[in-house]
Amino acid sequence: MTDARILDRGYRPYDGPRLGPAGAVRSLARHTAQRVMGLKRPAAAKILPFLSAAIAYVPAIVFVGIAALVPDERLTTEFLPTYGEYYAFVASALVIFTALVAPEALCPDRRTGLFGLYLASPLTRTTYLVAKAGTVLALLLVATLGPPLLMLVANVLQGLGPDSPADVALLFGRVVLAGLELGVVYAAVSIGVSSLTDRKALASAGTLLVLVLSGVVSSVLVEAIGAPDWVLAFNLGPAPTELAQRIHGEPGSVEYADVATAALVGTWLGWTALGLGVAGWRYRITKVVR
Amino acid sequence: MLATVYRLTLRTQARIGRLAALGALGAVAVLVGLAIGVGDLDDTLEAGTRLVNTYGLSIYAPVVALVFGAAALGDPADDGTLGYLWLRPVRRSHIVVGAYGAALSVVLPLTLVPLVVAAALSGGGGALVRGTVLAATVAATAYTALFAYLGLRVRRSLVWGLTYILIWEGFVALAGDTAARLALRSYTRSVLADATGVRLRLADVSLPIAVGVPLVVAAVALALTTRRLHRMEVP
Amino acid sequence: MPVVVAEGVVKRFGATTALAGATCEIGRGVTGLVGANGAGKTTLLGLLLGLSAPDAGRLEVLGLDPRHAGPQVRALVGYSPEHRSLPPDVRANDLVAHLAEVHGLPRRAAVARASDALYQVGLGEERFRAIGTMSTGQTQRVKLAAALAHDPRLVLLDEPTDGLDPVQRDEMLMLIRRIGTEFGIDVVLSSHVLDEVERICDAAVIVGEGRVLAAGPLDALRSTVGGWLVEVAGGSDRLATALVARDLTVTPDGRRLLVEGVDDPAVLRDVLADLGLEVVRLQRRRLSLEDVFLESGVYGPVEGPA
Amino acid sequence: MTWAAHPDGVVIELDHVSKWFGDVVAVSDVTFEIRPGITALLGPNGAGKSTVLRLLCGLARPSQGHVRLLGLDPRRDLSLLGRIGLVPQQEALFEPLTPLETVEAAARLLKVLAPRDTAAAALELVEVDPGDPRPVRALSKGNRQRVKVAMALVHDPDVLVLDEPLNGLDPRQRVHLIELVRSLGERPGRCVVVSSHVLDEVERFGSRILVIAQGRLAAEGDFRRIRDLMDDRPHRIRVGSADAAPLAAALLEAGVVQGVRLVDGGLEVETSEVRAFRSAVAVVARDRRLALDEVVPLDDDLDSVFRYLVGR
Repeated sequence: MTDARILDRGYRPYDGPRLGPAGAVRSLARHTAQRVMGLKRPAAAKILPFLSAAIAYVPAIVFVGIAALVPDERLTTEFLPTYGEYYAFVASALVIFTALVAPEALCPDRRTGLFGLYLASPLTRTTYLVAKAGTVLALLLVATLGPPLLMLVANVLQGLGPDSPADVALLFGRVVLAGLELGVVYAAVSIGVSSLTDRKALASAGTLLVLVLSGVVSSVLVEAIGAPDWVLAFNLGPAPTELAQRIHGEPGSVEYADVATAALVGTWLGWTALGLGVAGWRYRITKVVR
Repeated sequence: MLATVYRLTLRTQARIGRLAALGALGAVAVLVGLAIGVGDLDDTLEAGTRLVNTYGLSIYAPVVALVFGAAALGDPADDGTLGYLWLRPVRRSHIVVGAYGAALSVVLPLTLVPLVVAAALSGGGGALVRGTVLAATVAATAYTALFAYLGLRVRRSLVWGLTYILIWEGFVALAGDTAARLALRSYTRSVLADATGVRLRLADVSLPIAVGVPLVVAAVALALTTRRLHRMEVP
Repeated sequence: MPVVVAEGVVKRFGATTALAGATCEIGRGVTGLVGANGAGKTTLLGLLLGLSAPDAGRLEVLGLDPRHAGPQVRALVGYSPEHRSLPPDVRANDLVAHLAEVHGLPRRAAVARASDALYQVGLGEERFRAIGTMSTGQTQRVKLAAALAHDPRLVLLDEPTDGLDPVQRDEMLMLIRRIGTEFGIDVVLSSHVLDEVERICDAAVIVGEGRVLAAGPLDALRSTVGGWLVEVAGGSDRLATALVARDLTVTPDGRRLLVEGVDDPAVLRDVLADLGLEVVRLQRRRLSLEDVFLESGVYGPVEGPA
Repeated sequence: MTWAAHPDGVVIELDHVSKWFGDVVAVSDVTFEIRPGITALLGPNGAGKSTVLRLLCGLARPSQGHVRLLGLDPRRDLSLLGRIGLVPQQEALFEPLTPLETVEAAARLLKVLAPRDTAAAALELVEVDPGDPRPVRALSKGNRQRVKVAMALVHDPDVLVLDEPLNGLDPRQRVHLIELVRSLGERPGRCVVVSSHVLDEVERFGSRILVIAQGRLAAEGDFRRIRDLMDDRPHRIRVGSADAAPLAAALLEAGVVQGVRLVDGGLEVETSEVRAFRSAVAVVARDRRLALDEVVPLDDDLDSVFRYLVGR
C-alpha cells in the first residue's frame, strides 16, 4: 500500500441529482424568508422584523397566561377578547410587519441587479414572483394566524375551549380563515406597492401611505361628501379586521354595523386583485439591465 | 451662467415621481379643507387656520421644501454630476443661487396652490387666504434654503431633514419660548396668526420679525452653502 | 458536437431589428463574442439563455432548444453579467450556495460546491465576508464562482475584466483560460477588448449589424498575410535602403519596417548582420483580431431608436 | 488665450503632495511634472491613482504640498477651470437632456462663444449625432461615454484629463477615440493625461507613463527606458530557428545570454545585456549559417513593465 499520494485538488464535476425549477422556487422562498427576517445578515437587520412579529404574539401570550392563572371561568370568558377581537390589539404590529416584509423581499433583488441573475437561472419571471409572493404571505401568516392559533390550542388544552370536537374543528376553521383573510390582503397590497420601486424605504413608506390614505379618503368621502356607507369597506385599516370578526360570527364595531359583509368581501377581493395585478404587470415589463 | 445652472437643475430635478407623490400629499390638504367647508362648523376661520397651520405649515410645506431643496445640490453631489457644474469658471454663489432658484420655482407653486385652495374651500375667508399665501411663501423660501445647505452638507439628507421637521420642530421646539425661537415653524405660524387673528400656540412673534427672521435664515443658509461648495471636495 | 448552433436567427424589438439572420456555431473551449455596441451581442446572449424567443431561425444550446426548454438550458449554463449585480449585505459563500441551489443542486451539494468554486477562483477566507466589503477584483471573482458552482457545461461571461487593474486582468484571464481547458467547461467570453480575446480564446464570433460577420478558430480568422516586421534600435533607414537594394518592398510603420516579397528569411538575417544593427524585433506579420474586426465592416448601426 | 508659460513648458506640477482621508494615506509625498503631449497615468486599483487625478484637476485639495496647473492653483483660480477638460469615470449625466443640450450647457458654463454650434461640432468630432432627439438616459454606455468626451473638448482646453475614457466603447469606437486623443495631444501647449487599465491600448496613446503604487510614485518617463533600467529583470526574448540547439550554444558561447530554454520552433533566452544580444544575434546566426526567422521580445511591452513595477 503506498503510504503517500497527492490528490487532484482541481475542479470536480458534479454528477448528483438536479432538482429543476421546483428546487429553485423552494430555495428562493427559503432565502427570501431568511433575508426578510435578517438571518445570515448583520444583527441590526434582525431587530425590526423579529420585534414586530413578536409584538403580535405578546397579547396572545398574556391572554393565555391570564386564562391559566385565573381559576374563575366566568371571569375569563367575560374579560378575555374573542378570536375576532384579537386583531384589534395587534393592528399596529401587523401594519409595521406588513410594511417591512414585502419591501425587503422584493426591492433589493432589483436594486442590486440580483434579479437579472435569477432570470438567468431555471426561474422564470412567473415562478420568481410566485416564490416571492408565497414567502411574503407565509411570513405575514406567522403574525396573523400564529397568535390566534396559539390561543386556541392553549384554551383547548385548559378545557376552556368548545367542548365537542366538531365545535373545535369549526373554530379552528374560522381561525385559519380569518388569519388567511388578513394575511392575503395585506400581502397583496404590500407586494403591489413594493413592485413599483426598487428602494425598500420608499416601498415601506408607500405601503403605509396606501393604508393611511385608504382610511382618510374613504372616511372623508363618507362623512364629508355623504358617499354610501359601504365605501368604508375600502379602508384597509379596520375593514379586514371587521371581516375577520364577521368570519367568527361576532358582531363587529359600530361604524361598520350597516356595512354588508358582501361589501367587505368585495373590497377584500378588490384590494387583493389590485395588488397582485400591479405586481404581475410590473414584473412582466421590468427591463433587466444586462 | 446663473441661468444655465437654473435651467439645468430645474430640468433634472422636476421629476414626475416626486411631483406626483407630493401632489398627492397636497391633495389631502385640499380634501380636508373641503371637508371643513362642507361640514356645518360654526367657526370655519378657526378650523381653516388650524388646518393650514398643523398640516400645511408644519408638515406639508417643510416636506416639499426638503424633497426639492435637499435634492437641488444634494443629488448632483451624490451621483457625481456636481463636477459638471463645479469644474467650471462659474462663481460658486451663482451655482448655489441658480440651483436654489430652480428648487424654489418648484417648491413655491407646489406649496402655495394646494394650501391656498384648501384655505379657500374651508370657508376661512380672505384673511385666511392672505395669511396662507404670505406664510407659505415665507416657509417655502426659508425651508428650501435651509435644506439646500443640508443636502450638500450631509449624506442621506432626507433622513436628517425629516428628523428636523418631525422631532426638532415637532417636539423640542414646544419645550419653551427660547426653544421655539430656534424653529422656523414658530415664525411661519406667527405670520398666519397675525393675518387671521386666530391665537396659535407659540405664535407670539410680531409680523416684521416673523417674516424677517426666516428670510435672514435663508440668506445665511445660502451663504453657508456657497462656502461649503467652495471648500468641498467634489466626489 | 457544437455547444451552440444558430441558424438564421432573427429578433426584432419594435422597429429595430436586433438580429437579422445570425448563423454560427460555437464549439468547445473558450470562444470570444465580439461586436459593435448595438450589434446584437446582448440580444444573442438573452436568446441563448431562453429569456426571449427569436422571431425566426433555429437556436440550439447544449442540444436543447432554449425557446421551449429554457429552464433546463439555464440549469446547465452559468452566467456572469457585466453590471455590479450582487447584494452588498450577503456573505459571498451564502450567495454562491444559494445561486447553486437555485440552479437545481440540493442544499448540501450547493454549500460544498460553493465553497469549492470560491477556492477555485482564488478567494481564500474573504469568501466569508459580506460582498459589499469586497474590492472590484474580488466581486468579479465571486460572480465567476456563482456562475461555476452548479457545474454548468457552458459559462457566458460578459466583460469579466471590467473595472480590474492590469494585474487583476491578467489573473482573471488566466482563470478563464483554466475554466475552458482544465475545468472542461466551455466558455463564451463577450468583450470589447480584442487583445484580451486574442490572448485566451480558441475561436471568435464577430457580430455586426445583427448578423455574424465572421466566426471560426482564431488561427483561421487571423490568416498569415505574408510580410515581415523588422525593428532595429537605430539605423532603420540604412536598413530600409539595404533591403530595397535586395529588391524587397519596404514600408515604414511607426518604429518598425514592413518588409514584403521575402521568400527566404535568411536574407533578412544577412542584411541585419552585415549592417551590424541591433535587432529588436524580427517577426512574420499576422493579422490581429482587431484588423479582422475592422475589415469585416463591423460598423454598428448609428444608434437608431433602441 | 495666453497663459503664464512655466519656464520650461511644464503644464502640471505636483510638489511633495500628500493626501489623507482620516488616518488613511491615499497619496504620500508625490512629486512630478507633466509637460505638453500625452502622459498615461497607471496604477493598481486602490493605489491612489484616482486621488492623484482628482488632485491634478482641483477636485480634491492636497493635505500637504501644492499643485500647480499652468502656474496657477486650481483650487483658488476659478478662471483656470475654464482651461481644464475632464472626462470623469462615473457614468452619471444630466439624464433628461439630449446630447446637444448637455454639451451646450457645458459650453455655456465654460463661457464658449456660440455655445450651440461649438457643442454640435464637438459632438460630431466624437461621432455622436447632434440632432439625436433622445435624452442621454436612452443612449448606450458607449454613446454616453462619447458625450462626456465631447463635453471635455467643447472649450478646446489646455489640460485634458481622461479617466478610463474607453470604458464601454466597442472595438471600433476605441480605435477612433485613441486616434482622436492622439491628435488632441499633438496641439502645442496642450497636455493630455489619460488613465486606463488596458495597457495594450495605453501603448497606442504614447509611451510616457506615470505609475502610482501604494500611494507613491513608482516610476515616470518612457516605459521602454524604464524597462531598460530594470537590470534586476533580465530580458526574455523568443528566437525562432530551425537549428535551435546550435544557435543556443553559439549565443551562450558569445556570452550575450545568461539562460536558454529550448521551446518548440526555437528557443527562449534570458539576457541582462540586451543591447549586446541584439547586436550579436544576427551576426552569430549568419557566421554559423544557422537559420534565424524570429526575434520576439517577450517582456518589454507595457504590460510586463507594469507587472514588474507593481505586480505581487
